[in-house]
Amino acid sequence: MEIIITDHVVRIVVVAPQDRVDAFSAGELRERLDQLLAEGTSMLVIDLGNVPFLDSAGLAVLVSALKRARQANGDVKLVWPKEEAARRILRLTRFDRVFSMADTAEAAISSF
Amino acid sequence: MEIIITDHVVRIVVVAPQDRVDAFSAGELRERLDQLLAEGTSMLVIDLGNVPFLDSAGLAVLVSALKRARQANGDVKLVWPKEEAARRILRLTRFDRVFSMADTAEAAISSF
Amino acid sequence: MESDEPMSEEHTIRIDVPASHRYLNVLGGCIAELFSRIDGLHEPQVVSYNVQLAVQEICANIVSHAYQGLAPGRIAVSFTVDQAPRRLVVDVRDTGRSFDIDAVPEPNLEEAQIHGYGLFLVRQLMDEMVYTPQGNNNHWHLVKNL
Amino acid sequence: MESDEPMSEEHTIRIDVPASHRYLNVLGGCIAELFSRIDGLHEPQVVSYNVQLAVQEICANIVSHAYQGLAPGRIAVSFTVDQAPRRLVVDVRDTGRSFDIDAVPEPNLEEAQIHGYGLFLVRQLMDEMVYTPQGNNNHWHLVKNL
Ligand SMILES: Nc1ncnc2c1ncn2[C@@H]1O[C@H](COP(=O)(O)OP(=O)(O)O)[C@@H](O)[C@H]1O
Ligand SMILES: Nc1ncnc2c1ncn2[C@@H]1O[C@H](COP(=O)(O)OP(=O)(O)O)[C@@H](O)[C@H]1O
Repeated sequence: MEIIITDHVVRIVVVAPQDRVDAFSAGELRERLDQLLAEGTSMLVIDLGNVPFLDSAGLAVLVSALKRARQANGDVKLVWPKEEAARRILRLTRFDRVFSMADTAEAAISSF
Repeated sequence: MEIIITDHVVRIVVVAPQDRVDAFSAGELRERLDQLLAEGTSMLVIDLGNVPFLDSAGLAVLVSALKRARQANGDVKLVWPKEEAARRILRLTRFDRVFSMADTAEAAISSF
Repeated sequence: MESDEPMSEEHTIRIDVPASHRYLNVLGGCIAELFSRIDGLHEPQVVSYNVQLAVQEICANIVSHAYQGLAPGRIAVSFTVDQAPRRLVVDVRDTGRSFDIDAVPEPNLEEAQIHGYGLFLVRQLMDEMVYTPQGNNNHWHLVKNL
Repeated sequence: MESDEPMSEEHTIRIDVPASHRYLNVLGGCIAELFSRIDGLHEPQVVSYNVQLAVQEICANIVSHAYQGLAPGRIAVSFTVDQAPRRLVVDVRDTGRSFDIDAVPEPNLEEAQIHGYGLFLVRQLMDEMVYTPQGNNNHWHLVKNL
């Protein structure tokens, strides 16, 4: 009996901005994500844990990464920011329903 | 043979401001210290560990507490701020030579 | 960019920044420090964040939309801490283009979208938002009850 | 309180605060955020702190000395980020009393004293400090090379 066994390595990339993500800095985050997506990465974790402030330009970057990843049959998962006020904004905009959310990057990785 | 043994308890009070000490807030710190000195406390530790910012009005409060404590045969010892830039200001003004300095409140207490 | 309030107001801070995304964070820094001098707030950190976000959204829109294609302009912001009633009043003025705010649709929260959260957030986070378009002197009046 | 620089300067931030100790921390908040948008500094946290402290000392003196006994006044501060040479320029203006800066003695660092560290700190922490007293419009010009 022939049994074919193949190994698959799925690459999941965690992107963890460490500063404010706003209309000024969001472009840099978008470029990084676009680069990863262009290279074929479609499983992304965006770890917002240490992001102290996130405006709607930051939210826009998250959504556009999600759309591109899903088109490539991948996904973008988010790690909740530690900043409580920022968590509430993700709830207010229902981002916590559109994205799958995790408390840590490890939890996000193992949920793929 | 009569041997007289007496217990002495020396009260050392640690005062640890948790915010910026500046021309606005220094008055509050001064009042607290004055109150302690008026009550007879003359061994004071001012723990600057968590003070993020200290201006010359803050420095003035430290010096006036030192003068009053020494008049009462006591002393004021300082705990270094964690903020490196604030530590440098204490060196620049030679406060680290005028006051005895410690790395922690415990160390300051046991040096009395 | 003259303001309505007299210059002597003791609880008013005025700040005037270039209409550039780079320096809008400075407004957030002001607001954070202002809040640190207001005692007895419930959840001060959250309230401060929400005001910072609202002001950021208004100003980022001014940079991206009101001044779009125009020569470099300025944004003039004033913050007033009122005691009775207890509130923070924020006035934002620009000399860019005005627009019809009533024509802007609400975002559809059922699906994530790339644009359209800015004004929604301001309305949700502040207690009052009044936009007065006026050719060369547009005015946003925001109030947060404390 | 007019400023010398044209209103269009793209790297200039103007802030105007009541001459009250309560709100001077707002200037520190501005400076901290400004520095977070300047890349490639050596020890950015220390440099930012030092500029914050210098500005705090100048403004606290204005509140305590220049406006002492006068009706509530204002302090107008501008920050300009220059690229060539790389530096931060701070201009502070008040409409209070002027004084003779040359008559102020240096602090004696051999013994701790209660007063007299303010101007000493500004001189130590900044690369330039020029005071131009002028009746009703005093001007402090501070420069920090970056
Ligand atoms: N200050 C402004 N000047 C001109 N147009 C504006 C301004 N603010 C908002 N708008 C218009 O309202 C729309 C919705 O704004 P907003 O809710 O912030 O979402 P977004 O900016 O992401 O599109 C903008 O796309 C723009 O057309
Ligand atoms: N803006 C000012 N207006 C008037 N007098 C001032 C001003 N700044 C400083 N001075 C004078 O210079 C002196 C020294 O100032 P400073 O070095 O800051 O120490 P301090 O304020 O602790 O006395 C002050 O006591 C005051 O007499």
